[in-house]
Amino acid sequence: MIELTNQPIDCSALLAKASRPEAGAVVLFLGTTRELSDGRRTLALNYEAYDGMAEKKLADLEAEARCRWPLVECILVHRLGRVPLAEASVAIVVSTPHRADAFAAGEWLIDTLKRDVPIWKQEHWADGTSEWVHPI
Amino acid sequence: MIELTNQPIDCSALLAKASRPEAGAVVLFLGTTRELSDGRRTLALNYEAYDGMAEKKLADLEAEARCRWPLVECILVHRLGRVPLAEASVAIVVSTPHRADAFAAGEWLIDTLKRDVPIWKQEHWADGTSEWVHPI
Amino acid sequence: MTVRVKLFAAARELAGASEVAVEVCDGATLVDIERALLAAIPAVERILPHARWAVNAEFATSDAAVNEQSEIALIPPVSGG
Amino acid sequence: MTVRVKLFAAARELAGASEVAVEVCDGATLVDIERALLAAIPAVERILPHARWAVNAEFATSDAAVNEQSEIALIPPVSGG
Repeated sequence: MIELTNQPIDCSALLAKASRPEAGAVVLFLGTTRELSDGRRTLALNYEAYDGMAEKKLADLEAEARCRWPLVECILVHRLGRVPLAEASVAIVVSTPHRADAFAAGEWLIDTLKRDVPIWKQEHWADGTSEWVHPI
Repeated sequence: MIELTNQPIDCSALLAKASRPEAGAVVLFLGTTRELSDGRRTLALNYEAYDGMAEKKLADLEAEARCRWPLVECILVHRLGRVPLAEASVAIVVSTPHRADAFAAGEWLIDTLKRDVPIWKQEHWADGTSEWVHPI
Repeated sequence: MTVRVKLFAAARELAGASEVAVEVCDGATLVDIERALLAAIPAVERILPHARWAVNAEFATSDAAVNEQSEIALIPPVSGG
Repeated sequence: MTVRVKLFAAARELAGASEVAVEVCDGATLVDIERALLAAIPAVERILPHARWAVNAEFATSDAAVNEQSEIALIPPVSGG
């Protein structure tokens, strides 16, 4: 399941969906807004997506992860718009029969999402400036 | 934070505790009761601990993980008593500034917990029999 | 022919628009689109060296041909997650 | 001296008790405890080859000495998580 949303991410609902009798392990990853980056203080982040392509790439990621690992459930949710400090901008939940696969799939999914899904973050700094983040 | 409990594990509360402004990544692992093991059907699991030593070993695990990785929060909760199908018997939550540490610490913690913490599981099989699990 | 290029994040802000139309010859590739975009909006120059292109919601290489129906997007380095 | 040995899981069920008292000489080590336990409760034989011992809530090797105040536990292979 993949989703782009402007609402806070409801982790309980995602975990309930992933906790199935045929799974023995659930791994959830949350990317949260960190207050300090290289010593600068952030007030909030703002996320923008190329919606149609981001949804397609997320669906591709789910499909590829399901080929690589025996996933019972695979959930990718990215929040868009303003995300306050300490709230989650992204949630990845995978459940598998055995735990090593859940850790491997979860880490591969977030690494690949960060490389290939057209979503951008804008830092709103405490000094009143803001900046799109385009890592090179 | 470490805890042994006879109650269902409240993941939302654990995630809220771990989502702190100085963390950028949260990884939660849940070990859940799987219905089928080697083709046999389980109705529920029952967990027993050597309480005093289990609490000490869990605290040791937290301390060692905090030495190895820069953990903002580190939470180890194990449920005892009867655990129904698809519910969590163990929850591990770690938050870190950067995600690779959260995955590495989470996986090390569950691997080491399963090796060194004196807790035992009893399978209640669908055929009416039950069995303590002592993997060798 | 006229093609539309979607812009995002810093590229969108530099251009002051989330989509721009550029004129290119029939049979144009992304190389031609990039040249036309740069001529129309010189400020995107600082984004281009590290950006990727997408055609119809898939990453595409610079020799990819496009037509008037193509959905073309400039993808600056992404930072989701 | 008399020492008490905590038993868990299958070992507890085989013994029908969560704690047993065994008599050993002063200065006894876990090797002596194990021998006394086996004599008192022969059924634990099938657990012993893979079990570990703990003294005062720490894993201990078989040459560890114990006394009447020691908290001694037989730790069958664990299966938490």
